[in-house]
Amino acid sequence: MNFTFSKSAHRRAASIAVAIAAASVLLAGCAAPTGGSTGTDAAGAGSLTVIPKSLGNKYFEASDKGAKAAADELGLDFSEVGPTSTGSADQVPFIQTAIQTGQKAIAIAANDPAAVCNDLKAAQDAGVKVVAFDTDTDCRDIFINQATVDGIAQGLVDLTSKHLGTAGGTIAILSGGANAANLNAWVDAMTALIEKEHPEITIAQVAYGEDVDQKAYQAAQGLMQSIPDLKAIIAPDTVSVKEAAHYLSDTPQFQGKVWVTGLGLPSEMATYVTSGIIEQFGLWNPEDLGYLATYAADALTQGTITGKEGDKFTAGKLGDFAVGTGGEVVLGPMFVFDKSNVGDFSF
Amino acid sequence: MRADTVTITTNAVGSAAAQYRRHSHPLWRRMLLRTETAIVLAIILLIIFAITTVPYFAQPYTYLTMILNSAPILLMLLPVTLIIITGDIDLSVGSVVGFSSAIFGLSFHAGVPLPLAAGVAVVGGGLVGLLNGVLVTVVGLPSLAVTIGTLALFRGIAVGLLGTTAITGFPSEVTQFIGAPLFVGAPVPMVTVAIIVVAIGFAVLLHLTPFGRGVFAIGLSSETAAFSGVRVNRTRLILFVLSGLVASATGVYYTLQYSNAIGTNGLGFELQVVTAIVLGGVSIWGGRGSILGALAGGVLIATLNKTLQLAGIGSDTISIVTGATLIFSVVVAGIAGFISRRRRSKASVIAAGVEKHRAIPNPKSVPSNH
Amino acid sequence: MSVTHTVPVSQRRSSLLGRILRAREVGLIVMIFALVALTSVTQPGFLFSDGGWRELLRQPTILILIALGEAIVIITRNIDLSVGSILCLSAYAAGSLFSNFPGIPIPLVILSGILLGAVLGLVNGLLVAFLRVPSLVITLGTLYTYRGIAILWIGPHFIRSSWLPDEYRSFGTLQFLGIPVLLIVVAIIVLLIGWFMTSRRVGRDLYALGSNPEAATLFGLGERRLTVTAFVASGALAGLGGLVYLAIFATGDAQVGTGYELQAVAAAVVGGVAIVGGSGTIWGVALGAFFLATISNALPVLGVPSLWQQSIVGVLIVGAILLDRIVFITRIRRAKRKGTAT
Amino acid sequence: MNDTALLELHGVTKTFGAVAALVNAELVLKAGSIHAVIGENGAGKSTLVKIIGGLYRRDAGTFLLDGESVDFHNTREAKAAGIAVIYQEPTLFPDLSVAENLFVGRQPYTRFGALDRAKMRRETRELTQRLGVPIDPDREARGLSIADQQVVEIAKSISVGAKVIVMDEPTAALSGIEVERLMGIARQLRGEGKGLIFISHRFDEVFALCDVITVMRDGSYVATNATTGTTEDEIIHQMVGRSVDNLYPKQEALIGEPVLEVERLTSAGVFQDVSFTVRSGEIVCLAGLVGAGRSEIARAVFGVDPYDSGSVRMSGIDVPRTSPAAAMRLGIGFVPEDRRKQGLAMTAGIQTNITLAIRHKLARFGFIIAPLEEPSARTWAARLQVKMYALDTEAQMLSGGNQQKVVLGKWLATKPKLLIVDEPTRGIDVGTKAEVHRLLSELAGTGVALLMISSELPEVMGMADRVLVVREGRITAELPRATATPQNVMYAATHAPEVAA
Repeated sequence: MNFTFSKSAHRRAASIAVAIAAASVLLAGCAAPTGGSTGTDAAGAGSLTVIPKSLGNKYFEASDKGAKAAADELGLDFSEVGPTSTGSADQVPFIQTAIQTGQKAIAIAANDPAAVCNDLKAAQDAGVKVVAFDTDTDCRDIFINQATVDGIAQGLVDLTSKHLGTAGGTIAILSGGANAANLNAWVDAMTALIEKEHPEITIAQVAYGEDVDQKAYQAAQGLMQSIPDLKAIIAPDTVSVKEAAHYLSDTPQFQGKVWVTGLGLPSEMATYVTSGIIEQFGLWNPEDLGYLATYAADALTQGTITGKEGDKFTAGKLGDFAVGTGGEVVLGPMFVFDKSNVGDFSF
Repeated sequence: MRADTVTITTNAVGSAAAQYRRHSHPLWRRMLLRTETAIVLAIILLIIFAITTVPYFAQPYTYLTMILNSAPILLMLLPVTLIIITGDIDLSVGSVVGFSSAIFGLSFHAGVPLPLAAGVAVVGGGLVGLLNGVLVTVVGLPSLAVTIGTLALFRGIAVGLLGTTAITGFPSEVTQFIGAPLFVGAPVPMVTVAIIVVAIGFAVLLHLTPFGRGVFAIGLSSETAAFSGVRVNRTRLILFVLSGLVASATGVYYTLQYSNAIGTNGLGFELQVVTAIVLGGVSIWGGRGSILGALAGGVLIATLNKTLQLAGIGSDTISIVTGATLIFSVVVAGIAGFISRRRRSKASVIAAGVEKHRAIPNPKSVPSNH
Repeated sequence: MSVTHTVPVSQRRSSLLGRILRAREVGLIVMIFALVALTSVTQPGFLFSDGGWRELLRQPTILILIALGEAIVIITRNIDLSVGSILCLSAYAAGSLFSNFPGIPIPLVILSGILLGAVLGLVNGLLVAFLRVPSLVITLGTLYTYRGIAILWIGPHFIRSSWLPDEYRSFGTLQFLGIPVLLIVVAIIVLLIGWFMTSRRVGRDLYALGSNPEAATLFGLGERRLTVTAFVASGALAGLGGLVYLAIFATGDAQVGTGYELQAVAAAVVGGVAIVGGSGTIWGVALGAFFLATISNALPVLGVPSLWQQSIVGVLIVGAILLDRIVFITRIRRAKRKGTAT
Repeated sequence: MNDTALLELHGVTKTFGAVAALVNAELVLKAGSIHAVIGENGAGKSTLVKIIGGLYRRDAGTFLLDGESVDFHNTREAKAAGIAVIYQEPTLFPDLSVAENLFVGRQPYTRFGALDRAKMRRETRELTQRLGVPIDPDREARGLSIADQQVVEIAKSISVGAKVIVMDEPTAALSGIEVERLMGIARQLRGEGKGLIFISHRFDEVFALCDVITVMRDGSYVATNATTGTTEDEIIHQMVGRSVDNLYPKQEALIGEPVLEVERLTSAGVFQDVSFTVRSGEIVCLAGLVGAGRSEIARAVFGVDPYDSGSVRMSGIDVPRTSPAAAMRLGIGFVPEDRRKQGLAMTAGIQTNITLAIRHKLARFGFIIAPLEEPSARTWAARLQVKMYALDTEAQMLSGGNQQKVVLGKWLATKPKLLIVDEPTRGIDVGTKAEVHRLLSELAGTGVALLMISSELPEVMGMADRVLVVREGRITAELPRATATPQNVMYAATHAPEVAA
C-alpha cells in the first residue's frame, strides 16, 4: 500500500482537527465558569475591577486585600485581575475587559502610564470611573497617592540625614525598575532635595534592582563594593531595600559602615530590624491604599465626588479625605517602622 | 525536438499520463483534514461557545480589541513563518521590536519628523535582521544559537539606549488613529488593513512564487534545494532581513499604539510568535506549513485570551491554557504520528515490493526482447 | 558540510600542549581571571574582602546547576526552556514545606525539591521521547504551563525568610576554609556529572545520541530512555538550583527564575556545547556559567550601568559560537591541507 | 571448516497489515562461508536483514541460531547473540572517537568504575591493524571515508565476537581498491570461521567472493545456488523472472559541436588543472576511484562547490562560479550522487519534486500556481514511466529506481543541453538500471551532451563514447570508446599519469 502513510497522515490531521477544537473549547470551558458569574451580575449596583501592576507581587497583593475588604464593606462586586508580567501593554486587555463587562469603576496601578492611557480614556468615555493608585496616569478621574512625591522624598532624606548628621557623606540610591514612573519621580525629588538642602550629602550613583531579588542583591553588592566611603543607601522600593538589607546581613564587614533605609514591607524587613541591621525604614499601609482606592471609586460612582479639588468623602475606618490639587487624594504621611513597631504589621 | 522524444511514443505517454491521479485523496478530504482547517474550526467553535456562554463577548468591541491586542504578534509571525518553514528560527523578533521602538523614540525625541523617524527605525530593524542573516548564512552558525544571542543583544541595546527614559508624547491624532475602528461601528481597527495586506503579501510570496517554492524546498532538504538551483543562503538571508523589517515596523506601530517608546517593548513576543506559528501547524523541522495556518494559530490564541479575560480569568490561568493548548496540539499530532510512524515504517519497507501490484499506471515495466 | 569527505584518513594526534591551549576551558579560565583581575584593580573589594570573595564564588552556583542540566539536554540534541519555571516551583515547594511542617528534616526537603524538579523534567522527557515532538515546542509549552501553575499556586504568597530554619539559611553563607560551602557542593556535583559524562556508559551514550540520533536508534542505544534521562537530569538540577536559590536569597515569589532558560542556554553555548548536540564538556559549561554569572556580578561593581549588561551577554553568546565556528573551519582547513600533502 | 549451520531460516514470513513483505524465506548460513543474497529492490532482502538483525520480528517460520530457536525483540538481543549488521551507509557517531565508536554501549570499565580508555585504544589499534587498515583510535569519526567507516563497523562486529556478519550493500559507495580491500577482509573473516551474509547488486563481486547465492524476488525466496554451479545469466533470470539481455543499450548518436568546455579548473586540495570538452550527443564518462575528485569536478562545473581558478563555458558562454541557478539557465542539469539527500525532497509530493528545478519557467508574471505545474509533472512522470499512485504521492514512498526516475524527470523537464549524471544507477535494481541506461542513451541521441560519473566499470564501458580517468584530482587518461577496456581504465585510475597510455 504505497499510500498508507498519506492516508494515516490525513487521519492524523483529522484527529488533530477534532482534538484541537475540542481542547480549546474544553480548556476555555473549564476555566470560564469560575469567573463567568462576575460578568453576569457585574452590571449591578456597584462593581469594581482592581488591576495591580502584576499578579504575585507582595505589595499589590496587600493592597488588593485592603481593596477587597472595602468592597465587602460597601457591598461592591469586586474582581482582581492583572497580568503576570510587567510589560507596558500587559494591563490593556484587563482594562478592555472591565469596559466590556460593564464595570462601574477601575482601580489601576499602571506599569506604564502612557501605554494604558488610550484604553483608560476609552473606559472613561464608556462611563467607567478610573481610579489610579500607587502610580499616577494622565487618564483618570482621581489618583490615590500613598504619600506625595515630596512627602516620600522628604521622609527618606530626613531619615538619612538624621543618621549621617552634619558630617554628611556619600550615599547611593538603589531603585527598582528603571522605567517605573513613581520610583523615578521619587528618585528625582530626593536628588533635588539633597542638592537644595543637604550640601553635605553627595549621591554617588543611582542603581536599579529591576524588581528581581537576585539583581537587587547584586546591585547592592556593587554599590557597597565600588563606593569606598559609602555611608548610606536609600532604596525606595520594597525589593531593593530588602535585598540591600539582606546583603548587609550576609556581609558583616559593611555592617555599621553602610546604613540602609528605604520603603519596605514590615513582614519582609522584620528579621533585619530585630537583628539590628536596619534601624528604620518607611512605608504606608498598602492595605489602606487599596481600601482608600475602593472607597474613592465608590464615591465616584455614587456621584458623591467628581474628582474636583475640594471634593470630600468618607473612607470607612480611615475617616474623611479631601481631593487635593490635580485630583490627588493623599493617604497620609509616610509611616516609619523601627524595632518597636515592626512586629505589629502583617503585610 | 531534443528531450521530447525520450522513451516511448507520445501517444503512450499521453495515455499513461492521463492515468495518474492528481491527488491521492478526494477534495473534501484534503480540504477538511488539515491542520489549518482544524484551527479555523477550533476558532469558530470557540467563538460560538464564547458568544453563547460568556457574557459581553458578542460585541464589536470584543473583536476590535482582540485584533488590536494581537496585531503585533499577527504581523511578526508572518516572516517568521517563512523562516521556520526553511528550518531556521528567529527568536530575536521581540527584541527587534524593542530596538526599533528605542530608535524610533529617540529619533522622534531628537526632533526628527515622525514618518522619517519611523523610516529610520524600520531601516535599523532591517540592518539587525541582516546581522542575524549574515551570521546564519555567511558565517554558517545555527540560527537558534545566533538568535538567542541577538535576543539578548538587541534587547540590551534597546534598554541601554533609552535608559530610564520613556519617550511619550507622540502626536495624539496619530496614536488615536491607529487604534480607531476602520469606520464608525466597525468591529475591526485600522491595523487590520495592514495585517491583511502584509499577510496577503507573504502568502503570495510563500505559496505562489518560485521564491516560495524555494523556501519550502530549503526546509524539505536544503541540499536538494541547492542542487535544484535555489539560492539557499540568499533566500535565508532575505528572510532574516524581512523578519527584521517587519518586526521593526511592528515596533513603530506598537510604540504609536501605546504612545510609549521604552526598551522593554515587545518583551517575550518571540515566544508568543513561535507558539502561534507552531499551533498553526507549521512544522518546526521545516518544509511544511502555511501563512493561513500560522495566522489562524495567532487568532486562536487571541480568541482564547479574550474569552478567558472576559470570563474573568486571570493571566495565570491564561498562561497555563496557552501552554496546554500548545502541548495538546503537538501531543495529538505526536500520538497520531506515533501510530502512523508504526504504519509507515512497515509501509516503506514494503512500498517498493507492493507497488508493483498497486501502482497505476503500470506500463511495461522492463524492456525485454521477448 | 560539503567539505567533510575530503578530510584524510590519517590525522596526527595533535600535541597535548596544543590541545590544552585550544581547549575552551582554558580560554574561559583566562577570561574569568582577566575579568576578576580587572574588576579587583578598579575595586579591590571585589576580590579582597570577605563579602566580595564570598559573592564571587557563591553567586554563580545557581546558574552552574541549571546550565549543567541544560547542557546535558543540549548534548542529546534537544533543548529545555522550562528550567526557570521548574526552579521557581521547586524553590517555593521547599519553602512551603518548611513553613507548613516546622521541624521537617532538611534533607527531606532537599530531596523533595530535587524530586519535584525531576518529575517536571520527566514530563518534558516523556513528551519529547515518546511523541517525537521537537523539544523546543514541548518545553516552550511547559515553560508557560509550569509558570502558570507557579503563579496560580503561589499567588499572593511569597517565601518569608522566617519560614526557613536557621540551619538552612546558614547554608547560604557557610564557608569552609574561606570557600562557600555552596560552591564546594556545586563543585562536587560538577565533578560527579563531569566524571559521569566522560567515564560512564550512559554519559557517552548521551553524547552518541546527540551526535547521530538515527545511528543511536539503529544501534539500539535506547534513545527514549536516554532522552528521558537527560530531561530528568535537567529537571532535577533545576530543582536543586531552586533550593540553592532559597538558601542564598531566603525569599521568592512566583516570578523567580524568569528568563533563566536563556541564561542557561547561553552558559552552555559559551561553555562550548554545540547547539546541534554531540559535543561539549561539563567543565566547559560550569566555567561558562561561572563566567556569565561573574559578569553580572562584576558589572555593577565596575559601575557599568546595569542597563547595558544584557547586550554584553548577547555579544558573548554570539562571540562564543563565532569562535567555535572559526576553530572548526581552521581545523577542517588544516586537515584538508595535510590531506593534499600526503 | 566444519559444516554446521550457523544460522537457519525456514519458512520465515513477515506481513504488514494485509501485505506480505517476506514469504517463506529460506536461508542456511554455514560457518566459514560467505552467502550472497541478491534480488531487485523490494525483493525482501532488507526485511530479511532486519529480521536477522532484530529490528523486526517474524510472523511465522523458524529462526535457528547454532541450531537453537531464537526470537529477537530488538537489535540489542541480536547483537548479544552474535549477529552484527553492517549497513550500506555506516552509522557511526561523528563526535565520538574511533575507539569509542567501536565500544559504544559496551565500554570496558577500569577497577575504579571509569572507562578503560587505554584498553579501548589498544584493542582498536589491534583490530584495525588486523584488518589491514590502521586507523588512529583517538581521532573523531567525523571525516572518515565511507570505506574507513566500514572498516570500523567490521572491527566493531569482530570485537563483539559476532559469528554472523551481515553486510547490506557494503560496496555500493566504494571504489575498486576499497572493494578489493573489503573482499580481502571478508575472506579473512571466512577463514576465521565466521558466517557472512553479503548483499550486493554487483554480480562480479558476488561471483568473486561468495560461496552460495540465494536469490529473492517479490518478497519470496526463489532459489539458492552454489556459486560454482551457476552462471550470471541464470541468476539474472531467477531475479527478474525473465532474462535481461541488453543492460547497456548504447545507441549510436551523432556527435556535434562542443557544448561544455572546461579549462584548467583547479580547486586547491581537491582537483587540479582539469580540462575537457563534452560535445552534443556525446556521453563522456568520468571514471576513477571514489575520492579521486570526479564528483567534486562535476559539482564545481555545476556551481554547487567553489573552485579557485580555471573556466567553465557552456556553448561559448562563461558559466559563473558557485551559482547552480546560472548554470541551469545556461542549460546544465545535474542528477546528483545521493538522490535521497540531494536529488529529492523525500517528504514532498512527486509533482513538487519534478517541478522544483523549473519553477521559474513555470511562473506566469512571477506567480506560480498548481494548475501550471500539473501538466508538466504529469508528462514527465509518464515519459519516464514512474510507477506511482498519484501526483501528490510522497517521493519516499517510491522504490529507489522510481525515485531515480523522478530525479531524471525533474532534470529532463529543464530541457538541458548538458546533463551531468553522478552515479545514475547506484542502488537500483537490474531492471530499472537497464531502463535508465536506455533513457540516457536515447537522450544523447537527441543531441544532449552527457557527462556521466560511474564507479561501475561495465557501466562505463557500456555507455561512454569517451572515458576520462581521474586520479588524485587530475585527469590521467582520455580513452575513446574503442580503447577503453577495463584494464586500461583501472590502470590509469591507479597509476601515476606518465605511465598511462
